[in-house]
Amino acid sequence: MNAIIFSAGWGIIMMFCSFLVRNKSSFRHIAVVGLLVLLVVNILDSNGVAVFHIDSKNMLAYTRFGLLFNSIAIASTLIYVLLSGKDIARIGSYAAEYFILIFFVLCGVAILSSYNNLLMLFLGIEILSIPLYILTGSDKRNLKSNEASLKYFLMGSFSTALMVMGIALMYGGTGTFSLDVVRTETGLYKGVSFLEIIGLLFLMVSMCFKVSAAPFHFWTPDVYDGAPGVITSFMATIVKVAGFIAFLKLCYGRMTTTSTAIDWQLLFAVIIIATLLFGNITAIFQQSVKRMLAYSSIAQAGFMLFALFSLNDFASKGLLMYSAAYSLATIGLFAVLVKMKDVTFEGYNGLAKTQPVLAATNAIFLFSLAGIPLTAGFLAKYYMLASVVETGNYIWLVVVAVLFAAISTYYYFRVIQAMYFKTGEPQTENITGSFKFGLIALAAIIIIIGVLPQYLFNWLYF
Amino acid sequence: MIALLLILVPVIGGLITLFIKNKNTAKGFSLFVSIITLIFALIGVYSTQVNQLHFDVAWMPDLNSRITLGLDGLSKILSLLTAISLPVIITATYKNTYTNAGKFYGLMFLCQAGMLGVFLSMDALLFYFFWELALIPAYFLCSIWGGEKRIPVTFKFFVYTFVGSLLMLISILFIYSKTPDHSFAMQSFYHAKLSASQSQWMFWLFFIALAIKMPVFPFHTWQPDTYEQAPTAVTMLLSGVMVKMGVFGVIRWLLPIFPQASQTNSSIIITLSVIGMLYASLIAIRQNDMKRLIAYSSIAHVGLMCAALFSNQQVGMQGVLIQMFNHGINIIGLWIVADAIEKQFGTRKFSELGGLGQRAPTLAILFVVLCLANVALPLTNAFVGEFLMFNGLFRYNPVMAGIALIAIILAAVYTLNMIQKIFYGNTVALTANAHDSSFNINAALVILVIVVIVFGIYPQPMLNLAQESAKMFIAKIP
Amino acid sequence: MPIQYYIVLAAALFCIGVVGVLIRRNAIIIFMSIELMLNSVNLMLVAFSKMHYALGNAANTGTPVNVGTDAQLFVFFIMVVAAAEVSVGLAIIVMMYRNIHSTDVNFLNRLKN
Amino acid sequence: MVYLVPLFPLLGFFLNGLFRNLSKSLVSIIGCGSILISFIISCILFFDVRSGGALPVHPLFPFINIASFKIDFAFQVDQLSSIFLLIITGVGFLIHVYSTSYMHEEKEEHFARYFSYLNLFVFSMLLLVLGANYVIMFIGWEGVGLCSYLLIGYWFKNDNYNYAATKAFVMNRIGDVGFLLGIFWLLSKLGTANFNDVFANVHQLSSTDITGITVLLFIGAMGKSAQIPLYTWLPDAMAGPTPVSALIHAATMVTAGIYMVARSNALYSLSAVAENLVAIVGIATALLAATIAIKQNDIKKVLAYSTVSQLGYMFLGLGVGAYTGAVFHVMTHAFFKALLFLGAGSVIHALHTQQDMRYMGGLKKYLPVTHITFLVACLAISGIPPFSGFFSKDEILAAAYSANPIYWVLGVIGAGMTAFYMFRLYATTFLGEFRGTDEQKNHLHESPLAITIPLLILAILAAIGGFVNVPEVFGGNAKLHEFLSPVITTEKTFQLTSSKDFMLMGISVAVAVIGIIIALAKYIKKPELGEPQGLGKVLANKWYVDEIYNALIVNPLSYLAIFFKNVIEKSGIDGFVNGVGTFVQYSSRRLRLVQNGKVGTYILLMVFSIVLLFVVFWNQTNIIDFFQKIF
Amino acid sequence: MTATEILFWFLSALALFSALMVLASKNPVHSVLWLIVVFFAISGHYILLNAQFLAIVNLIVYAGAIMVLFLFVIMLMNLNTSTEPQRNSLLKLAGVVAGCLLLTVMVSAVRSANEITNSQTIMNEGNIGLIENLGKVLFTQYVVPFEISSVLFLSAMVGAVVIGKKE
Repeated sequence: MNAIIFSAGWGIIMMFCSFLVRNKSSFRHIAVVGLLVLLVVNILDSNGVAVFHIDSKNMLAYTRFGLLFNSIAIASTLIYVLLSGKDIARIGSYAAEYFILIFFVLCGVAILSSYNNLLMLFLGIEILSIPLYILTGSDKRNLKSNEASLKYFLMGSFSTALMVMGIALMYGGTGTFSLDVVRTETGLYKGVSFLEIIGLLFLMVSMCFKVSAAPFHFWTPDVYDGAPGVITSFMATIVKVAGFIAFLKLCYGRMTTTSTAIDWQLLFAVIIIATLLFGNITAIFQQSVKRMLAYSSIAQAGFMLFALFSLNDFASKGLLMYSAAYSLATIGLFAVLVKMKDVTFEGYNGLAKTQPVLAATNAIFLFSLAGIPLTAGFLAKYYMLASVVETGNYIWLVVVAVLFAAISTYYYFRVIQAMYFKTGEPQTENITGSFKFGLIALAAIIIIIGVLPQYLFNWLYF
Repeated sequence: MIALLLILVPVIGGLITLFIKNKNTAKGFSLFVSIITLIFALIGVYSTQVNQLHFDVAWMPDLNSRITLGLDGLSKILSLLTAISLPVIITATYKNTYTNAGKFYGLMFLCQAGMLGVFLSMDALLFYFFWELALIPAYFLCSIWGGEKRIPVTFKFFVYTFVGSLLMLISILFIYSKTPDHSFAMQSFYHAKLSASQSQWMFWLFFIALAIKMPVFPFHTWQPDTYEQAPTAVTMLLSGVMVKMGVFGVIRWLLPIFPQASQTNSSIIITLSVIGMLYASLIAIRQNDMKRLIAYSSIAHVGLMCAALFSNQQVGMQGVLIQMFNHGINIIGLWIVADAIEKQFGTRKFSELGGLGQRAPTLAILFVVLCLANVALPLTNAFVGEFLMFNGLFRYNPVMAGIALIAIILAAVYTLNMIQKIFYGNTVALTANAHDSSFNINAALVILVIVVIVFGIYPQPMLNLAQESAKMFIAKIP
Repeated sequence: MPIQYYIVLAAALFCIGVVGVLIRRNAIIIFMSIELMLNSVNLMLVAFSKMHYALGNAANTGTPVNVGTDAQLFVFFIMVVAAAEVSVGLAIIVMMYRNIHSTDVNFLNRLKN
Repeated sequence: MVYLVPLFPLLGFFLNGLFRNLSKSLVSIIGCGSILISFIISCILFFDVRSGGALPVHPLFPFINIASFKIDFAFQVDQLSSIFLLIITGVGFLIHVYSTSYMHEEKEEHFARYFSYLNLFVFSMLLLVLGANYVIMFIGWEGVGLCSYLLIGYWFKNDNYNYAATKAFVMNRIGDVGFLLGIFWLLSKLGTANFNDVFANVHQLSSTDITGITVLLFIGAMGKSAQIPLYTWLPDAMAGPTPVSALIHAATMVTAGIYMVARSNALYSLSAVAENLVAIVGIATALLAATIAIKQNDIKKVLAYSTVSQLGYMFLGLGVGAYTGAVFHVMTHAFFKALLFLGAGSVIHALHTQQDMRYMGGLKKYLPVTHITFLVACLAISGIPPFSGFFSKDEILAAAYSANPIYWVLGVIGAGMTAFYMFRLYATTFLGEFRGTDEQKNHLHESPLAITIPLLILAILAAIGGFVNVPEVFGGNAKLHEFLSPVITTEKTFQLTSSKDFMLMGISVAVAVIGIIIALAKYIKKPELGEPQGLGKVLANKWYVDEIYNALIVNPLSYLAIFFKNVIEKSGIDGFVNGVGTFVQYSSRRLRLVQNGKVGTYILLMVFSIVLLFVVFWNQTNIIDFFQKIF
Repeated sequence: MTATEILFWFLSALALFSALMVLASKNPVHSVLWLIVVFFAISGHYILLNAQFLAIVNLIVYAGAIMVLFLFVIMLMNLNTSTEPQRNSLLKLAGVVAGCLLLTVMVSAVRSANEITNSQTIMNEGNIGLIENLGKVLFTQYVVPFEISSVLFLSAMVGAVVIGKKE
């Protein structure tokens, strides 16, 4: 609850700041402070210290898992703002507003990581989405940004409609919006309801849309490509994994009880394969690193979907791991990307010569995304594969997945090839020392997680 | 402790070297580090104290994975090879100038550390980590300092091996889920309970990774291209040591984990290996490029190792163990000569060379000795290994051994052909004013030749090292 | 009324909304179709609310319980969200119109492949 | 003491090989001296053996000592090996001495190289005969192959010589493969390769095993001793310097096969199949080579084919069980064939590398010593009593007769041809008129002492060498027989009445004499100078065996290699690998078209997908069943 | 047939017909008007179901506020003439087919839902839809989502400012 209140509250505070404070760059600092506060209160929350005592009437349920995830999301946002704060302020004529919206998104993330009622899911998704429609279109004169915003909005609304349809049907089956339906033989709602399954299917489609799983991913490349780079970074990381957490909670809450979870595995298998196929194969042909990263995020979603497929102990841990690994690496990549004048592959040619630090850290981020050991990305993928192997079924799915993972190296390594093995004159914005330091720290975090993952879990719990 | 130091020294040395700007300092320092590593390896080989040789510390409690390193006979042989190779390579290429020498040597060390880690780790996950760690620096080394077509070729190499290792990861994961105590420890893996069909599938997933690394016949096409394009110093490391990772994986992991499946599949694999031997040898005969010829020759040799491994005979296994070392030494020697020739004449084509023997007698002599080792002439080190391996294969299936032996006839054909085209005959325009090899190359080659001859005449120390391991691994197979 | 009538009615309205999204090119009309979809869901929810009210009271003989109110409140929240969405959505459409003087969704077509 | 024998040649090899700037005289001293010392030690060993029987096996160090078997680096000096030691070091020494003069015009470093090779060769050969087990023997076996390769290719600037060297090595290797397989078979059945242990445990082997092992070992012998079908390397090997031909390709290396079979007589005598095979291959080679030798014009080629032919005789002897006879023939052959080669070398030396007999003639008066010694050798090889060849060849023929008269008939025909071609050679070279250039004529002179002295010594040996084993019919006591009996335990005893024996000898000598007369009559006046026609052409072209090999084996393999390289490797395997990549890229180009940038299409696809998901979900049991049926 | 049933059928038919007309109208203004008719029909249904609060809110918020907003925008953009370029007829057909398929799938899926075969909605009675009842629940059970929805409005507001304000 702390995180929800503080993120909303800090958003409101910044609304006042926006006309009280003239200096644009100070918004960034205020936002950083806010995020730090948010992180602290969230960690306090996970240690049982609630700042406000509010009875949510079982609308929200706080679990270790959810709070841990929320901490990761806030920490990622913090890193994101630290690295790209200046670029956020430069998007358009507003500065504070973007940060405000980011705080509201975080409020949505906090809701999604702890909801226990389909109403809260619905609200959370909307609180998450509506600021993003705006942020996507925030580069107002840019037609690409406009187009992305419109597409995102129309398709997002469509998926919202699907979602409420699903919720309605689920309600029809069970008579409640709560996630933890008590199914007793003698109670009001007996056994498994058929309507609920139909509803779940709709809800699943809508969630697949949010996490850009194929074949509901079509918005992703266009929107990620069209949105300002910094915003894409935020959308592709924190927002996306929040969708996954919500999805996972949904699966745990309803899918494991509507019927045996195995019934859903085939469906997830189909979606996973489609996602990996579309994400990886299409990414190969891209000429722009930004758009490539959009497809890559689809491909990564394919891997994250494994958690929903297997729904065991490995899955939830793995999803946390994946969220951290994927978000950090992507944030880093986008932080460098927005500094590049030319975001095609050619634009990166010879970066290792002119900006060795950028190139080296970029390489580590790419390794992490490709799942090379010693980086967090490997362990993340490891957990995902392990979760499926643990279920004992669908080993072929794992084989397919690793083949696609191998294909993914093709486009990730194209960037490395451009940076290290080709020659060129890459144009970058001013790179400050602190930015470089931030990148190095980020890379170090990725490697530390990759080598000693228990620190991630232990440290966040104290 | 020795085990840990063996990995730490190159890692730390490599990281330091990465940041050395001065070319000569980098070279000198890396030679120093490599010799330190060699000293540790020698201590390890001669030490018999178990607590010195083993290292064990908790790593990922969540996954029940530990950092377990150990030196047994098998890993002693290979770590010695790995440790010897680097000083020799650095010596041999001492006069070569690499842009960003510090980076070059630093990556070499990281690669070496990865390979040492593979050989020493007794924990499956750790093994996998090092397996990949060895690959990445190699990828960079080849792609940055390689030949014209380096980028696509090296990428092919990378993807090829990466696919394999991912398949291996699946297999590791699956076995992990079937271990009695859910841990990655080697012993738990050996006692994993797999049904027949499961072990059949997992065997193949695991094997493909190793087969690509070795490489065994249909999975070999990355190899000649990569060897050709990579800078020769890296090629030496790749073919001398990295190839052994595949063979090592079979011995350490594949055979003991899947005793049953490796027996049921042995006929397929041995057939493939033998086909590969003949196939590669035949192709080698028609090569016009020295590096490609050596590459195909290596495929043929490794094919024999693979066949001998699956023949399920202690003799063969022991032969493989020592042959891994010997092959590494020999092929590094061949590459050194190839490098010397390429550096001097700018070409490796036989058609453009000839008569070098008149101008460079020292190089010619050393090269001929190495070539003879390559064809496994008695009293060179390779003879003992191949003798034992063929012996094992013979015990498995005499006809197969007979067919495989054709490869050593073909080996004589292409190897002598190579000597003749380069060193014999009259000088041509290119070689008319050639000079003999420089001191550092001679020094490196002499070291190798001494190893070749010493272990050719008196292989017993190596055999003793291999004895226990071979017995142990064979005993696992019912 | 049997609940199926309502379900089919709502489903039909929903699908008409879907078809509207699919066959029209004007962003505003598409948006209206989405609103239509939301309304069909509202209708369904209210129907379910009354169904569960009936079921709940049939099971618990005695004092009538408030089963089914939550669905009607959900409808209320859907309306709230729809209102917020409309404000943002129309703002976006207006922004686009300012730039390209059209509301055709296919007019902007730079992001593809 | 035993290990000193190979040690000195090894030292000589290292000294001459590593220090390449020694003066020629120092090189000569080191080269010849090391062999001389070996020879002296060999003599001592020989007398030790003669007086006290076989010396104990000397294990130097364990070579391959593993759980399955133990192979020591061990030497064994017994009756058989001591004789070979004498031949190798003795003849070897003479040839070293000869070489100091013959090779004197070489540059210093090449001179040293030559002697180091020669020493290495002697070392390997000694290893071969001294080894106490098959593996050590194999080491020497391959070692001599290597030295042969190095020495044939000694003039490495000439590509043809290099090809000949490679051919020799490869052909030897083919035989070696058989040898190796035989060793593997032995090791897997008996767990040992020591001669003594093997022969003591022969009874543990089944007859299949013995046949298999002996045939495989014989394949090795075929390669090394130039028997059909692996003989073609030997004539080509004449590319090397002439002393090398004498040492390696006449006196010592090629007899390694005989040594090995004789050594393994305990095995061979148990397998009738192997014995017959050896005999048939032997006699066939003897005849084939003899026919080819008749029409050769290169002086060394004639000698080479004659060597092949004589080796065939030896194998005939081994095949019919006359092991001593074979060894005896090895010895006498070493003397006269070395002599022949050295004599030929002397001629070539005198004519400045002219090797074609058609441009010789009438050398009798210019090269008296060479001429006389050469004549002695010709008589010896033709089997004219009382020269050495007569006794050894006769012993083999007698044994052949008792085994199968057909062998004898063929053998006698061969002997006649031998006499014919040898005297054809003699006549065209030494008799008649000189046919070379005037310049050559002016420079004709007898060779220096370093050449003629070895010739003389060998001539004496060739003349009287036969007397060490005078058969009983002549009142001798077959000393060699007696001496070798501890080693050769399975000598076939054959009983011929002395009259029959005399008759057989008489016939063979008569045939030889007829051959000599025809040759002399035909070639003194009218040496054959033109290109031969008809059958002669076939013979002159060596029955086209090389061409047949090329067409049947070499070319198909070569085409196969090209096919593998260009088609299977490039388009097949690599093509498949790259094809996967191309396919992925192609599908990428296709798949990206789905992303056409239109919201309507996206939502349309989404709706269809929803429908699809519904269908999949409701039919999942059917789908899973379907897939399970397929896989 | 009771009056309720007659009303039900009438309202349903009206809703479906007007919904179709929304799609069929070339003129956006007509579409808006037809949509308002749909909303009225749905509100009628609410009344039939005795959900009086929702019926009123639906009219006020949807028909009253939202649709007026739509009208304003359309007027503002001067889109009242049918200038909309026509979509590819094949795509149109595909759209219709997709919609029909979805309907078929949904209906057939719902038909196999046995648990509701005999369930009835209670018409005209039950007081759960009354303002009093809903209000009580809203401000006790649903107070957290109620407050949280304010964040939604805040972000919508900020967004409208960011997007809509002329620079």
